[in-house]
Amino acid sequence: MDAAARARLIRALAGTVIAHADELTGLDQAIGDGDHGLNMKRGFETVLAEADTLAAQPLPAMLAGIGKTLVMRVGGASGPLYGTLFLTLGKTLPEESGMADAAPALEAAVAAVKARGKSDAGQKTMLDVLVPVLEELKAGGEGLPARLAATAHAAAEATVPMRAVRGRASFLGERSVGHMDPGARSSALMVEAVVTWLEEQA
Amino acid sequence: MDAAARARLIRALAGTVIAHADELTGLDQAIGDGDHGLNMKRGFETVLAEADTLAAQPLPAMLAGIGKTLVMRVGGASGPLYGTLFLTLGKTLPEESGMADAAPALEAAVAAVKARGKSDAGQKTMLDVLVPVLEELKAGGEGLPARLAATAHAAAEATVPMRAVRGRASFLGERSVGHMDPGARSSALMVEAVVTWLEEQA
Amino acid sequence: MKKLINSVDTVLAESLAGFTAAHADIVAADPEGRFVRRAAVTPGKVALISGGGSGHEPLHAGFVGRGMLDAACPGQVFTSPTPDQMIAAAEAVESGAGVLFIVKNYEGDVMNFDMAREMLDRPVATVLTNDDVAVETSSYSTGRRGVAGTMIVEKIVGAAAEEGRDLAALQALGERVNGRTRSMGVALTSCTVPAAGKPTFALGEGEMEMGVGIHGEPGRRRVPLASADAIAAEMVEAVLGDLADQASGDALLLINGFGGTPLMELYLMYDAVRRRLNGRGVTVARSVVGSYVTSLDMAGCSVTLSMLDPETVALWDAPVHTAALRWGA
Amino acid sequence: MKKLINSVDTVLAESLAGFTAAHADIVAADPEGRFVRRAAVTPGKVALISGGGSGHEPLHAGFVGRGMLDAACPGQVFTSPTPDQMIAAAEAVESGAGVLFIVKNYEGDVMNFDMAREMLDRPVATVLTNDDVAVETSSYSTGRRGVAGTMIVEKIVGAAAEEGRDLAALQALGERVNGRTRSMGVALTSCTVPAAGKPTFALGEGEMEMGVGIHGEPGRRRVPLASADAIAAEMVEAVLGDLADQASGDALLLINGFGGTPLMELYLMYDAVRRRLNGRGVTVARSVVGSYVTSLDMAGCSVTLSMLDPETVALWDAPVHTAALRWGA
Ligand SMILES: Nc1ncnc2c1ncn2[C@@H]1O[C@H](COP(=O)(O)OP(=O)(O)O)[C@@H](O)[C@H]1O
Ligand SMILES: Nc1ncnc2c1ncn2[C@@H]1O[C@H](COP(=O)(O)OP(=O)(O)O)[C@@H](O)[C@H]1O
Ligand SMILES: [Mg+2]
Ligand SMILES: [Mg+2]
Ligand SMILES: [Mg+2]
Ligand SMILES: [Mg+2]
Repeated sequence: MDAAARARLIRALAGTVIAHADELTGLDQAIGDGDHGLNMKRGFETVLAEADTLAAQPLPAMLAGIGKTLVMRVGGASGPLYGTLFLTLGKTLPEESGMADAAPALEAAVAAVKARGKSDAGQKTMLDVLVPVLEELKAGGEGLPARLAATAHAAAEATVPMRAVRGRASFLGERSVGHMDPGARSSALMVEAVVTWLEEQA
Repeated sequence: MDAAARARLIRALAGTVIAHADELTGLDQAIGDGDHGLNMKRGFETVLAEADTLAAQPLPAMLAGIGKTLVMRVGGASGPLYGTLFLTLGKTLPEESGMADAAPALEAAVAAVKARGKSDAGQKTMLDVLVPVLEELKAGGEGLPARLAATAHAAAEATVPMRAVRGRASFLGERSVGHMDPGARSSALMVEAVVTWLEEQA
Repeated sequence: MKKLINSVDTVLAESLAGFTAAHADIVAADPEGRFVRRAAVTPGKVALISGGGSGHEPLHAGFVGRGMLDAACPGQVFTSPTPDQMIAAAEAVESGAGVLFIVKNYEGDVMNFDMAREMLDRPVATVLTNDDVAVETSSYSTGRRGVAGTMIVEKIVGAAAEEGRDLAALQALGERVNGRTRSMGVALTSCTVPAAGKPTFALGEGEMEMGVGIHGEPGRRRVPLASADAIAAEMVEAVLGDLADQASGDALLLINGFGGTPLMELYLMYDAVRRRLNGRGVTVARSVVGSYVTSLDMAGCSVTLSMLDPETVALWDAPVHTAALRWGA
Repeated sequence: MKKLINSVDTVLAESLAGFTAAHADIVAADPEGRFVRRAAVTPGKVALISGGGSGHEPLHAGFVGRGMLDAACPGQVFTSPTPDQMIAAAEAVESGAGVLFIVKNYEGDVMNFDMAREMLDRPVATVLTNDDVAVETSSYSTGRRGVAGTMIVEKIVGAAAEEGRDLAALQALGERVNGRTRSMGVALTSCTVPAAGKPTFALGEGEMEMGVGIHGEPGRRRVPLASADAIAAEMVEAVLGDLADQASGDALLLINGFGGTPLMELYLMYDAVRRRLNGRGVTVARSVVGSYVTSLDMAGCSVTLSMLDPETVALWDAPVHTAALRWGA
């Protein structure tokens, strides 16, 4: 994977988040404080501005760099969580990594998110997408990329009937039911972006 | 004139003001601060509550009593002005008064209002009703009561095209044109009430 | 109308009851609700009494206390108080040195305070405040409205009264401060008088009222909503233009919210006004940002510039202990 | 959206610039806008640092100064600050005795302050405030929100820090005060986040949101607009019920406006709450009425009761000199 490919990955991630910022904010207005899209956009705009510098580094360093930028720019709950996700991916992936390294790295990253958020799947958060995606990745096999994207979107949809136990939506109790979790949606969008990028690589 | 007649006069005055309070407030919302009806209603409700005590006194003392109550209860610009009007009427009328005493008493009262308000006719205020009514009264002659009422209402109407020079409406400059002055309207209503009462006396 | 009230008839009494209970260390209430006075009278000092329609809180009751007013007479919402209120207040707090009335220039207030003065058997002088430049004086004989600058007059004259100055000196000082103070306001929304139940005026979603008064009286013109910088520019030019030659040297800059405007926006306006004042020969020596002379729930703000000299700076800085302004005490 | 702003991207920076210029005698700004700090550091004292999303002004920057915070880190509107801000603030004001973070209990704030603590090479302790009783804790593991009571924790712990107490003692004190403090809010209108451009939630003309959070988060239930007395009753019962056995003796009563509520209504609510507290074994020993922990332009208020003891009363009364709270200094 060369710098150009890595830059395309950054653009794919940032592009989908920025393009869906209003939608994410709208979801957060329904059951949160209405800033998820704004937060994520602010962070990924900085990532985008630094895209070439970031992409000049090997993949692990680039991911850690994205994580650091997200921690320092996003704020809110999603900043430390996505920051931790990318930072841990970067720290865990070996310098020369292949598809086989993806599952252990994501496993470590998802564990770090759980620790940071004192949370787990089933609480109507981004983990309700990240955890099933990790399971699918670990399962491996035929047509994995497409299955990952499908899993991510189905998992985000599946947060709609959930009652929130973590995040601001938890203040709503029963009233959190019936809305998609904004962080689940942004996770699904990013998974899809990575998958599309992966397929374009091949 | 007996106490019952005097009490009817009080009820006629208070009744018309209270019945038109919303209208007066509406006029004041257009070119003032939207309280003229509320102010006048507050004052005349107190006058009404004291009607029997007030009417037990001779006419001059009763009018002065009304004036004092208005001063102490109405507030705003109209309180001191209408208060001064009634106080001066009361002070000027002789103990045993007839129709002939009306014009000099009103003349003194209107002069006192002018002095209190540092104002005169032509400035889009209650004086644009009080002054023409005084002139008509001084003219005397046939069908005076009906002419007084007609003059009062026409004079109130005539404030519509005026530009305010006194009162809150003056802050509006040109924008005060096209609205009836609330104090002119309340004056016309009171003149009409007195006229109707007078006619019922006869 | 959405308000935290029980009934429109009891708003004033309940709000006053809350105010006097919350600040019982500073103020005491007249049992009949005619005035709010300092908890303790300072003998031999000129008594400063202000008042006006309610709905401008914390003005005036919030400025009763050491270093500022001795008593305040609250009228009904946006309606001047009646003479019996000022008379009762004067009788409660005057202690031989006379009474100074500080009155915002509205005909209702002026006439009611005048009647009180005529009825009072004590030495009384009056300072009229008329700092609002929004409406030109030339063509209207009513004169300018007294708005947010009133607070500055009350603070500076209050400090001088505390020093023991006499009635004539305080009146002259009040007139001097008022003469160097100019304000202009803008409204983004109307206010709603509780008893009226609906907004006093209607502004479209994209409109503002430039030069609005503190009762929601219309101002210079209704114009499309502009940026903070453009609003600041118009206000600063109006105020500086009117101060004319006086606009030089140290000044107090007050950004006053009208009741429905968050502090975040007031500080932003302060920044915009200061940038606009740059290089204009005026030094912002003292600053106040907050909602002090309000118009019920109206959104918007006013800008006040009051030119200072060493004497008035010292009086501004002197200790004050009221519900709404407090320092050095 | 009607706001006094230039552009949604510059609201925060311009408002902060105005704040620090208006209060240059008390605070100094980080040139990069990451924090607001006291103009002068007190060596040897534990550094108190708070922060959180903006839009709650005067919280937190308005509480920086002698007797209260050493620094405040403003995040974007309603978004917690990022760890670099707390790290930079700590480096600017910590002087050997360690840092106490005072953090409102929102996951975003908690996680960002936690990351800062992990990255800082200094002794750091944290006090979490979670005074909002509106949402029951039992079934949700996020726990309660920190709201207006945060100001009381900052004041009391700030006074104790000024006395030279150590980090562990201050943390324990903060937790004790927080543990005796309960709040509940009600909204009559939504707030509008500048960047969103439209109200966060929609309330009908006759509706209110009982138990609202300070970001316009929904509360217990959306109900028809009620009288001040009925609102006060529900809030007082919720607060007293939750304080349970602690609700006895002296208390500080804070009626806090959310930004769009006039003082007149806040004092009226104070009166309603006090009447409701009558005969309930709680003595209102200290009172604060004003808009201190706001939610942009939201109309509504919160009621906070914080139980006091001789030590915390004395710390509450100790001198404070900040932009938003000042006495004895
Ligand atoms: N404790 C947590 N663990 C995992 N995810 C969380 C947690 N708290 C919040 N989130 C996620 O963060 C999202 C909200 O992010 P954002 O709106 O940017 O932050 P904030 O809630 O501070 O405003 C939620 O939709 C949820 O997916
Ligand atoms: N200087 C004045 N001279 C005569 N009438 C006046 C004067 N000022 C005001 N008015 C009258 O008072 C009316 C307004 O009364 P009101 O609304 O009760 O008082 P305010 O203007 O103080 O709110 C005006 O419509 C006008 O007729
Ligand atoms: Mg959010
Ligand atoms: Mg009026
Ligand atoms: Mg009026
Ligand atoms: Mg947020």
